[in-house]
Amino acid sequence: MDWSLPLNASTQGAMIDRLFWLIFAITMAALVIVESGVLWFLWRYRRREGRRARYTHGNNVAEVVWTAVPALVMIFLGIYSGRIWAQIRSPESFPEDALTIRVVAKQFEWNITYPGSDRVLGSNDDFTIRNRFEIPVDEPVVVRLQSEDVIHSFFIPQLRVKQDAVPGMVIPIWFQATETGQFQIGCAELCGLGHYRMRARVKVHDQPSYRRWVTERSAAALGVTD
Amino acid sequence: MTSHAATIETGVRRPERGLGVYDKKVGMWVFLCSEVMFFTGLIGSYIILRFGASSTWPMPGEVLNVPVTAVNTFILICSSMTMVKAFAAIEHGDQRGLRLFLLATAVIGALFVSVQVYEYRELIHHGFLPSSGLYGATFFTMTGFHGFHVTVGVICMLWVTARAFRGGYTLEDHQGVEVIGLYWHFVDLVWIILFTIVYLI
Amino acid sequence: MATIVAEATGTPILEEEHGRPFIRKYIFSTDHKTIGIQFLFMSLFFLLVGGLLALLIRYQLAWPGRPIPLGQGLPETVAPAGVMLPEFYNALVTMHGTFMVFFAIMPLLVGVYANYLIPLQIGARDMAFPRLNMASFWISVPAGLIMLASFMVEGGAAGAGWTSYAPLSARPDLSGVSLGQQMWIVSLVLLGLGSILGAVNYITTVTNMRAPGMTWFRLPLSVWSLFITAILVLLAMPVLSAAAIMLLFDQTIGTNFFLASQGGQPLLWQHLFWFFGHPEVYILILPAMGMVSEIIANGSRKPIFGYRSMVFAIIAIAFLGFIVWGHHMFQSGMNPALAMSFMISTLVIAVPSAIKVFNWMATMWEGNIHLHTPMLFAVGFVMLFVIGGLSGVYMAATPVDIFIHDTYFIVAHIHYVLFGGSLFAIFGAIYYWFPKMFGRMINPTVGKIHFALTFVLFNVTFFPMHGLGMGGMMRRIYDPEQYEHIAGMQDTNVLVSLAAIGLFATGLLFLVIFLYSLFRGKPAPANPWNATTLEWQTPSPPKHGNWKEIPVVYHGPYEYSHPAMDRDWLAQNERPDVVSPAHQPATGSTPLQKGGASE
Amino acid sequence: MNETETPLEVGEHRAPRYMAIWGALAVLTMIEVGVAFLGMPRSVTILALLGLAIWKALLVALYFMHLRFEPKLLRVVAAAPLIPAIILVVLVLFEY
Ligand code: HEA
Ligand code: HEA
Ligand code: CUA
Ligand SMILES: [Cu+2]
Repeated sequence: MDWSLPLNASTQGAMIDRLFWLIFAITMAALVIVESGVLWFLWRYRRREGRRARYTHGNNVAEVVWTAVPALVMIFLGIYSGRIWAQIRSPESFPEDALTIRVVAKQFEWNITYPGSDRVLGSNDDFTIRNRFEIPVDEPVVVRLQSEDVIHSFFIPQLRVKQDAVPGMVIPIWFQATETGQFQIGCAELCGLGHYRMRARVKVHDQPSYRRWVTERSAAALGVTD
Repeated sequence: MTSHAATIETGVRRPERGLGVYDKKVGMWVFLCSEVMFFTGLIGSYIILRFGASSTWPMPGEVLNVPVTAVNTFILICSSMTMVKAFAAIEHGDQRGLRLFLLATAVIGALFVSVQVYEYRELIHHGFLPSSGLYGATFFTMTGFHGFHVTVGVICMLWVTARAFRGGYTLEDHQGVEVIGLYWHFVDLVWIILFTIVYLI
Repeated sequence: MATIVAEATGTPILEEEHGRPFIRKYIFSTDHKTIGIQFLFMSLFFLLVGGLLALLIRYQLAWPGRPIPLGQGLPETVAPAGVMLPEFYNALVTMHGTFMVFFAIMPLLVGVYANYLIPLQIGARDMAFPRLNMASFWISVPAGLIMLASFMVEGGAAGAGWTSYAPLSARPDLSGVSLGQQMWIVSLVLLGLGSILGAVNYITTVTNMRAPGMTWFRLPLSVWSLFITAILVLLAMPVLSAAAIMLLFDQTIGTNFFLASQGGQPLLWQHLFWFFGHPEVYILILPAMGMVSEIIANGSRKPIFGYRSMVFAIIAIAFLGFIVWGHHMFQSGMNPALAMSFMISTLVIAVPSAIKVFNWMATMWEGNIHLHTPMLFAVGFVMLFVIGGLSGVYMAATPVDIFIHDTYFIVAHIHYVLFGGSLFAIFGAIYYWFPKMFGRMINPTVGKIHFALTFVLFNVTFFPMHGLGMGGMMRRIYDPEQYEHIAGMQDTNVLVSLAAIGLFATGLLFLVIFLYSLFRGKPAPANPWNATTLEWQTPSPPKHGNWKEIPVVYHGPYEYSHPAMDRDWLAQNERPDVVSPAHQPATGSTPLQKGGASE
Repeated sequence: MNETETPLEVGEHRAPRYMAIWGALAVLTMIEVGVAFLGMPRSVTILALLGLAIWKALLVALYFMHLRFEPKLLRVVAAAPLIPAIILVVLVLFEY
């Protein structure tokens, strides 16, 4: 049983993991201070006959200190994670000319529409595949998330991507894979009795093989259309 | 901590008081605070949903019958006035006035509800239902719950009136009258807001 | 004297309890103590129910698709041949969360202890509105029964999570649950009404009925926290009721508040629910914190460290609780800029929480720590709440939340704050006030055994969930083995489930201890813990009307080890200059003498 | 805050002239209806209407519910829920 973050295969994942371990360090420090302090006091000041507790109602200096320190830590954390959040989610952060893919969730499947070789959605070389999400490595990808029925959540652990798909909304997210490989999409929002098995394959290609895959697919799509 | 000292020296037996008003009044105001949040839930949703769909929203008067409701608003305001008159009466120990005005309040309140029922029947007759889009949904939910509050108010009002006729309230002790008055005026106040944002804006 | 007393309380001395028929005395009683005890039995029953549901959840997660032992009894529609269906699993999770939050922990804190402690600790004879108080209990009972009954109906109980996100909760055609979900709504609206009536009562009582000398800053911290909690209930609950009613209309009369069709907004439900939901979780922790402060001061034989900053911390947490709800919606499609502001406010909450934690530690520092059972649970609370609170910081950081949202990391957080926090405090409170409530002691040795088992098994059950979450295991999934990245951790799931079974058994042990002490426990003195607050200065259990004569208060609540005394406690209604420092009976003398003394 | 010596009944205020308030409310209502259909620019209309509504609400709260004659603290209590109420609506409106 290894309890750690799964392998990371995206640019934002690197940032997220760094923040995660930073918070880990901070909270572990706080945790050790508190727990060891409590245990030490329990032992050191355990009841003894004739011992009398010190009669005090507080100490302003001490209280100011342990108010200020966490406050500063929190401000720092807020600013730091705010920056990262902006780099991942703020509208400005979205790269130009990224490969845009439409993902439509519905009970209990993911329908994924690719822009085809012309890289524009809505043109007639688009093609749609059920439960297969294939992207190129080292290239920003924008996913436009939609849902047909209830709320689902688009979750790829190794890419550190998670975003709810809400009926009536089109929610864009972007990310960039840094490693090729086979992963899974999981649905992370309770969406009914099939929620637990609403998964899809994820394949991160290297650039050439992705181009090959897309061209033959769009060709097929065109072949069908005319 | 001054009273600390005070109590130690003289040992006076005076209960500590937070608000300087009697329990029932505190209780009613506190309850009204939570009523405010309940209507915030409904009215807030209305504001938010309407913001989201402002383009498709009907203009005032297109669907709803404003004149009738304007009159109804006036009716409710009158009931508030009679209510406050009832309170003023008992504050001077005037039993007759108290009973008369309480009764009037109950009756006028009932009148308001019946006009609203009439309005609903008309609207539904013209095919305007809770299921007719956000407009219908929000309209019926908000006005419906206000109407429900008035109905409850009328029932309590009748109860208080009955008690008044049995001489249950005196110059010295008429907390019940004041407290139900607070509820009644609050419901009136909510309607003032609803009338403006639902019918006129 | 009598006149003074009447003036001092606002309520005349009530007729003696014996005079009254059984039904008015035990069933439809208006005595705050009886009502508090009624709430205790009700909520412990629902705690048991919630625990049973948790066992079923754990069984399925450890051994997916294996027939449940004795499961053959279950109807075909939920578990054919004893193997539970996914829809049943969803109902289990939903009901587990709902029962635990709304019918176990919330009534345990706000129902039991607000009712029992407030009048006793502020020196009043009863609540301001005793009949209203009775009503709030008798509204909560049917609410709970409706929720239970929803298991029996066509389509089963609600299965959209305790958060009941629309549209799933609003669309029977998509969830397969119609009546069950509607009963969930009705039940919660009822419960909400009950809690609001209760809150009105508590707030009025605390503001208007404090005994002479019981100034705001002499209130015990438990009363402070229950008072602030009542305000949270008062302002948050109605919003849930409003939202739930709209949800009900969406389901039944074809409105579309939360349905994407015709411009409705699914996210609106989440905003309204969490605007209630986050204050709700503080409703579940603040009273716990208050009672823990009480017990720690008593166990350390020291005045609570930084009383005033403890009070202001409670107020700060309560206020901030209203502006952080968005932290549950970071991945919901909410405006990212808005998410940023919610992140800041959420992080800020760590500060008042820190103040409380460190003040508890400082209270123990240089104390003369007496580890009685309540103290054990109180210390356990501090140690475990910190873990839960710190895990909250990970989620508050929006980027990290992208990964851990809706994973078992959250589930771990939930249980560290709600079980390790609230429930530990509640166990502590039960042990602490049991002698007062029932006039009998709980055997300290069995109490310590109960604590040890609970503490160890709790951590074995819930700590590994942090690991499952970091591994990416999602919440509310019926079969973890469906996913490659989770399947590898199945052994952890088995470990957790085994510990959970032990934890439940420990719960049953507590049930036994509880029932045994109820009937066979040693008779309790008036003040078994040598405590300072008013409730201990009257016989155990207090008579109807609480006091022979309303006490007069001269000190803050935690005057332990006061230099002027040679016993190490000074009751709030004693004056060092009048009680002879010579050894008082540790049982504390009757309020009559005290009152007399202070004339 | 708790040392208030005020007796339980705070009735010593001279009763306000209720009929006058009532008249004002009636007139304001008429004005509202007028404003609504005057066909002024939308934004102006809305602001005017909100202003009038708040005015009426205040009249009811201050005189009919005689908040004006209550202890300050009670007035604070009465106004308190407006804070969370506004927070809720305003923050959610940021979604747009
Ligand atoms: C008693 C209940 C309780 C309490 C007290 C808390 C307290 C906190 N919670 Fe928790 N929370 C829940 C109950 C509770 N929570 C529940 C039930 C859910 C799940 C709902 C659902 O989806 O089903 C949830 C979910 C939840 C989420 C959403 C996660 C997600 O769904 O993605 C977040 C995100 O910010 C969060 C944050 C916090 C924070 C920051 C605190 C803070 O108040 C904690 C503050 C305390 C400390 C920080 C520790 C003490 C401080 C120190 C020792 C000082 C030193 C520390 C530092 C310098 C860091 N909680
Ligand atoms: C206070 C709240 C509380 C408590 C105590 C518990 C207790 C437990 N909970 Fe849970 N849990 C929640 C609140 C709580 N839970 C919430 C809010 C959720 C989210 C729901 C959702 O996702 O919608 C959740 C979800 C949740 C999940 C996630 C399910 C999923 O997402 O798929 C799991 C899984 O393991 C779990 C397990 C457990 C276990 C094993 C216990 C064990 O600790 C149970 C042990 C048994 C007891 C504590 C009972 C003992 C007491 C008695 C026997 C009473 C004695 C009687 C008398 C004295 C008369 N809980
Ligand atoms: Cu789709 Cu869960
Ligand atoms: Cu929260």
